[in-house]
Amino acid sequence: MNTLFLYTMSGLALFAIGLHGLIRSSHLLRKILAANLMSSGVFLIMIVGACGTDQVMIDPVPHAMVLTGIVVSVSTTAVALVLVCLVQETTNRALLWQKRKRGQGGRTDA
Amino acid sequence: MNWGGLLLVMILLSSLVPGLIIFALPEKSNRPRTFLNLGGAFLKLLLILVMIIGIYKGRHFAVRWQLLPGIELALNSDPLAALFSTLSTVLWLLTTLYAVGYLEQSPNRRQFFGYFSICVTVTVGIALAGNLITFLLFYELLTLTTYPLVTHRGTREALAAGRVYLAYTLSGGAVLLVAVAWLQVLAGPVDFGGQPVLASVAATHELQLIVIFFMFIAGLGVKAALVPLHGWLPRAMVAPAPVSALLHAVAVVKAGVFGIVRIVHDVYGIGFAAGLNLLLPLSILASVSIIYGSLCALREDDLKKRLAYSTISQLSYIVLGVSVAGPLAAIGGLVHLVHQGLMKITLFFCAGNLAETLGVHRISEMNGIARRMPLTMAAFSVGALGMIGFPPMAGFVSKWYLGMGALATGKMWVVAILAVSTVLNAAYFLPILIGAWFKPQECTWSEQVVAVRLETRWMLLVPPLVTAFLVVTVGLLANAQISPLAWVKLIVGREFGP
Amino acid sequence: MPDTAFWAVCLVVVPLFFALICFVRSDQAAVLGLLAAGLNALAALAMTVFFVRSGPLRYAIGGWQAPLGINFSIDGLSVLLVAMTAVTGLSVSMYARGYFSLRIGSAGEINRHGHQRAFFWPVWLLLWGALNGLFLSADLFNVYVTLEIIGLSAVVLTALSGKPAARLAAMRYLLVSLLGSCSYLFGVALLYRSYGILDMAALARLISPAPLMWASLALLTTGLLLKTALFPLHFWLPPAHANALAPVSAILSGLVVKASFYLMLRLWGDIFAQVLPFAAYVLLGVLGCGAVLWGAVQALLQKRLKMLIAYSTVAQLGYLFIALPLIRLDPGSSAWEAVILLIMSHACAKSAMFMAAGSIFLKAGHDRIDDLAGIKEVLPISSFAFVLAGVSLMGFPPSGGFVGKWLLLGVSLAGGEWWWGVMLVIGSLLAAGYVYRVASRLLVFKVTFFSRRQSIPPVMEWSAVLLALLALLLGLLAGYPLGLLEAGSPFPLHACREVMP
Amino acid sequence: MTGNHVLPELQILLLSLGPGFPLVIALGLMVPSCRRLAFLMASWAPLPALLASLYGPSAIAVEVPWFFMGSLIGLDRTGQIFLFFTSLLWLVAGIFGRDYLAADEKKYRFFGYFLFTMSGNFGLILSQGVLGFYLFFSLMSFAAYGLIIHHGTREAMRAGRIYLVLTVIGEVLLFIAMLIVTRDSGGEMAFSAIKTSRADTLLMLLLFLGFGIKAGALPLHGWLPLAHPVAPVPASAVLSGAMIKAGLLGWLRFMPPDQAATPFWGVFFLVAGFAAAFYGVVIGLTQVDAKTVLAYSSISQMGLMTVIVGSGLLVPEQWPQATTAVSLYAMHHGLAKGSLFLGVGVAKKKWTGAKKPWWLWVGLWLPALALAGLPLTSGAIAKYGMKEIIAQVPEPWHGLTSLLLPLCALATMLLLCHGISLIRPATGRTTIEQGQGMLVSWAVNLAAVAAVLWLWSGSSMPAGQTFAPASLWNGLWPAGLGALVAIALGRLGGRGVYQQKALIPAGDVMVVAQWLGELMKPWACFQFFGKSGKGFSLAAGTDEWLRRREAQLKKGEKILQRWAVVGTIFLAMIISLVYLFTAGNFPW
Repeated sequence: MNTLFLYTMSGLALFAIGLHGLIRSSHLLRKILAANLMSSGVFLIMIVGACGTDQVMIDPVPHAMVLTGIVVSVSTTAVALVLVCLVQETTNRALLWQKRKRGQGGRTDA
Repeated sequence: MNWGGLLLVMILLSSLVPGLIIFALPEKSNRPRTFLNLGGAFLKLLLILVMIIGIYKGRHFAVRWQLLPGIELALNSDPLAALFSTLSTVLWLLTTLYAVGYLEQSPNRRQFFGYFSICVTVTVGIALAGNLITFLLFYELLTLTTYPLVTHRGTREALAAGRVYLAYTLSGGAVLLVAVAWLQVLAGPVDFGGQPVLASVAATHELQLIVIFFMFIAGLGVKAALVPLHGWLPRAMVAPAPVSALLHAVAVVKAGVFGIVRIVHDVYGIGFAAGLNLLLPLSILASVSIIYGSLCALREDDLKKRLAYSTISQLSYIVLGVSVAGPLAAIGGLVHLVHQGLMKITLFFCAGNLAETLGVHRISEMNGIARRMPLTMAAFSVGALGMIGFPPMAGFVSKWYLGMGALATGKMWVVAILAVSTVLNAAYFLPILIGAWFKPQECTWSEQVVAVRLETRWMLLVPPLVTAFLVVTVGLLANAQISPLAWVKLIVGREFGP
Repeated sequence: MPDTAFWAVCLVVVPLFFALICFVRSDQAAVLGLLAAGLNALAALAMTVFFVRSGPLRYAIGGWQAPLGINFSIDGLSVLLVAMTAVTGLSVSMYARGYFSLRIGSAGEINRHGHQRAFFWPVWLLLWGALNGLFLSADLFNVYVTLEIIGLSAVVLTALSGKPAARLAAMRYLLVSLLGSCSYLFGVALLYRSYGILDMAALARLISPAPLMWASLALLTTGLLLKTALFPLHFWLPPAHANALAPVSAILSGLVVKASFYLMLRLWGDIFAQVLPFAAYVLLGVLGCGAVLWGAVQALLQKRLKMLIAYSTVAQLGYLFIALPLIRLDPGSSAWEAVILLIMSHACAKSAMFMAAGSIFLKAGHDRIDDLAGIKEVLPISSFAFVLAGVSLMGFPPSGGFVGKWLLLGVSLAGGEWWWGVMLVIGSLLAAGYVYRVASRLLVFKVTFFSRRQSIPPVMEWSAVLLALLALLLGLLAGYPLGLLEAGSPFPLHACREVMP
Repeated sequence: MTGNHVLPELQILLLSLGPGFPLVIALGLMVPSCRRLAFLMASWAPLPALLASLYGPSAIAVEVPWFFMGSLIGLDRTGQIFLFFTSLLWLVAGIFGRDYLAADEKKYRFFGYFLFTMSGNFGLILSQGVLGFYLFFSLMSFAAYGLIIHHGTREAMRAGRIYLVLTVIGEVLLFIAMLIVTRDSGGEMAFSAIKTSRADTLLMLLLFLGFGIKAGALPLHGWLPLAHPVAPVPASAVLSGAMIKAGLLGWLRFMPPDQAATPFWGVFFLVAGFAAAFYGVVIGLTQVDAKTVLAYSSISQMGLMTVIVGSGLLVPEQWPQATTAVSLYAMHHGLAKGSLFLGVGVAKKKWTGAKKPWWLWVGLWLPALALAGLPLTSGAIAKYGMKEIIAQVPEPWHGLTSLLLPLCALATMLLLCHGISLIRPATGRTTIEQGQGMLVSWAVNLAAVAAVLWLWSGSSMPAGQTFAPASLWNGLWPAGLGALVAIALGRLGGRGVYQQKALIPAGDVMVVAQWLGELMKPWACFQFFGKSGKGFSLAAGTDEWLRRREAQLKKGEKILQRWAVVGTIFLAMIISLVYLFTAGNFPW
């Protein structure tokens, strides 16, 4: 029981770290990495949920869901990276919120 | 959809369809547009005549269309509806003729006439509304369709006036919406015509019904230009003359007053409303509006603004008539609905004539104008004397019945209000007449219309003369079978029982 | 053979199939796109007809049963929303066709706009297919997948316009939707751990208050709130919707936002309705009021037309969230009908407004509201469409908005909680405020109005007008669509009819 | 002359033609094309009314249901007397006016209003219903405005304005009075059926004031002395001769015989009557213009008639006799005052020179002496009738009235001498103009003054009585004494007294009213309304608020866009939801 509990806790931790990373970091790449971290945390919790308490039969459904989840997060990351390149191309800073030198003050986006 | 229902829908369509077609027609096609308008007006008049004959023979036309289980759109032809719709249609016919003459070269007539006919459809819709929700639906649509007419000129102050107009009417509409919804929750869908429905509900929700009543009055008061909510009417005078003639003298403001009449007579019922002693505050409010309107009219030098303030005070006569709980006062109030419409539209037509032909807008410029435009000023004098309540005119008839009604219920102060208001009316109308007829011309006017035979275009001259003639005949033949007074007696007869 | 289930599957397959073809044959993308839109509309119509005849239906795709298989649950609500998507999508597609042909034809920059057109159609059809899938799907994980597709294609469409502001907005939109999806998935995971099944109907029966369930619902809800841009979390919506291309912003504001709200409606109005305490609804209602006020105030401050319309979306969404506590409050079904009517009329009106704004933008070259005076002379039909759409946003009779507002007002007054109703009325007054701001500019007569020489193809203007008219007349015809609702009340607690292919 | 053998149809035709014919001609005057023809017929307009009055009272009252809420037209005893002298006076004034204004370029307008007023006057005499009476009364009052301001001078405009203000107030008071009367008599409109309860003080006050304004009762007589001098002569003749009698007729019509004797109102009318009589004379003496003096003499004469009405009220059973006496007195005064005014007009218009032919003086002195009640004149008969009524008045008042009457006669004689003397010193060269019409009409009027009252069968004074020494002496001494005092005053004052401006400006009470008006101006009641319609408008309010808050709102939006804030809101949302779900009782 405690191993399952351990895995769930680590899944939660991953989710928390990912969330913190997504919120706090300002660089876009960091944000995307954080997002991936979050989804992997959720996948871990799903898998833990799969093996029921009676240890007899592993429930296949969460595995299917996790597979789909992984496919989705891969495609999302691909799109995100393309977008980062586009943003980089136009604003030559991979930052959502441009932090220029103090003088000019933050260029407000959009 | 029985035959009667079809008739009612046809009445509405007879001005909606021309309106929509006019929108489709290109701007230059004047002749078909005028033909469509006048044709629609005549058709509607004919249909309403059929309806009146039907009502006279005791038949009842009604059509219901269920939107949702809770919401039903209903039109029905009770005498009160026939009264208001006849008034609107007759005056629409005349105003269309007048508008064609008035907007001879001005741009954007397609939009004007389109919205104008839709506006009349909505007004007749208000008249024929069978239940509260239909009334609310048409009432809010009226705001929508009249806004482009108020801001027709597109100038800066037209837009400012439009903005004020919207602010007032939208908030009024919102308050009315809440009131109607609340009443629907308490008493279920409320139908007009039948026995006032609220008596049964009264026991439990006494306080709520009182609050709802005053929300109704506030909501409708905006359009009925009761004093605290009248700010928009004088400013809306920036609209072209046909608009202020039909809408701000007859259609829009009457819709508000008509609503109040419906609420007091059909929704609450006179006895019930009196029971909750709602009528006294209403009559006080009406009296305040009468006096305040006249006082403000005294100070206005702009002719149309003075007429607007006089409309404010005259409208409250109707509200006063309704709020004095008695058959005679109700007759006086309702018949004033028609008479005031006729008289006021005459005055606005003449004001429009003066503005269009000589560019005269201020009363101070009007000295000796009767020499230049005798017929217009004759019509104006008939209207003005009618307003004062000079005997043979229509105004006197309604004041007479209002007075009788007030005395019958022992309300001397109402008679005093009538007297003071008559003096005030004289105070702000007679100087105009004296100036026009007896004083020599002081300032030069810009001749804007070259009229060979008549003093101005015939289309501008005929409507005021016709309505002036109506004012006199309605007053003189008040006791005849077909006069509005007889019809109102029929209404009140049914309303108050034998 | 063809019955409701067949058409339901078609609704998902046809857009996806045509998306692929458009991607491959990008030069005929426009024609193919329109064809797909037409077919989709046909399928939606057929499904509705069959639905009316045979009533609600559950269909397991490919015969795979519940835990693993993907089930479609077709009931009144989903049929209505699919029909709404079909209609709005059709008119947006017609508008888009005119829009891109105009942009390419005039500017001659075949590469940039050609590129935009080439990518617009496949992604838009993908989005459309996902939308249909979402409305029809019966279990929460399938919903997650469709939600993710919608999110991604919406982001791509937003970034399509290529302006720096649009790209930044798209990036922010992507991150937000990522965060939302993760929390949603987390909620689904917890839900699965506690109940073992994800099918909505089954869940509705099994639900019993447990701490794990509460946590999962909280995560689900917050994820969806983020995606629906409710008041405090609405920051990503205005830049995204305002900077996107005109047809794209019409799609985003009209349809995409509705998808996540549909899920909220399912969760709060249907599945968890019995167990949720009323206080939770009040929180959502209060946030809804906040959204109405904040959205309206911001809209009044905006200088640009599309930003104003975007903030008006935030405000109108506040309307929908105010309806949630009323659904809980209302014993009968009038609150349900009101919400759906509001959703449908807002979808049509908002898309029509964005389309009209798009034409105005193309004609005027800018969309600064104060300099739009007198455009009525140049673009009479589009300005009329804008005003008409504004009227139904304001909730004027006979628009669907009015009937919805009227019903909600009735429910709130009957339930004794009159403040929700009053908030609705204040909201519609504020809506009148910002619509008037624009309308007064449009209606003023200023003869000299500098406008680009290119003339707007009529298809663009007329599609906007027709949609706006539909929104306006929705009130009058409310009886028919909402009748469908009665036929298949969402997730009737008695078992649905099982159908094997 | 009571010939009711006349066919009813003819009578109905004549009765409706009375007010109708002048109206038709007036409308004819308005239409430019047939203006000339209408003008020719204008002065003969009163003929049908005159013929109708000659045919005597009609038994039937003609019911005209459709006309203006049902109205009755008929001719009863008093109506006949009033109609006779009114139509005669209008006829004479019409003929006189045609020549008097021959040169005036606005004569069509004058005759338009002239005819409207005439129709109003005839209509109110003929109508037997409350509403019909009010209708024609208002028509007459408002149309008379056109006569008063005919010359368009500044004084004319001022007099017109004052006249109009008082008329409007009178109309309103009458409107209320009629409402009360109709309510009291249960919706009945016919004069025969209405009951005016004497006890209702408000009603009686309204009636007194309403008709008092027209009849020149004291507080409200201001317009009379202002209107007469400015109005053209035919107009002022008719104004003074026929129109102010309408007020009197109003009292008679609206106060039908009532059993309960109400001493208060009887005394009230008596006092008001005598006050008016003496006040008119006192102020009249200080005036310098002949027509103003005549106006004041009208006020005093109307005062006398009010006295008769008062005595009628005091002794209810005497009411019919009182009505006849008042009607006769009104006829006498109407004709005499009319001819005086016409005489003044002839004197001024035709012989502006110092030398006046002798017959002109006779023409002037005859009506003056009649007014003073000299025996053998119509005045004597009228006064005799009055004395008969006064005789029945209960004791305390009887003594007083019999004392005051001769004094009144004396005062009237004094005033008239003063008035006629004012005509003599008219300056300017002698211009003989044509206008025989004026002379002829004046002569006809004088003949009427002299003869008519004798022929009037109704007069109860037996022939013998006229020559009885007592009545002769009663008639003579006041007139003689009055003449002596006038001569003395004339010598004593010399030229000085008469030449300079009137001691008290004409329309005395109006000056006070004007001064009060000026006083009110600064804080006129609607001053504090300020600019109307400014009121708080919703739209402006929100605009203001937005502009002030714009910066903060924009900043608020910026804050919401920061990721840190988003994160916190995200977590806060989850926690608050869970909290709400579990309603506070955390399971673990």
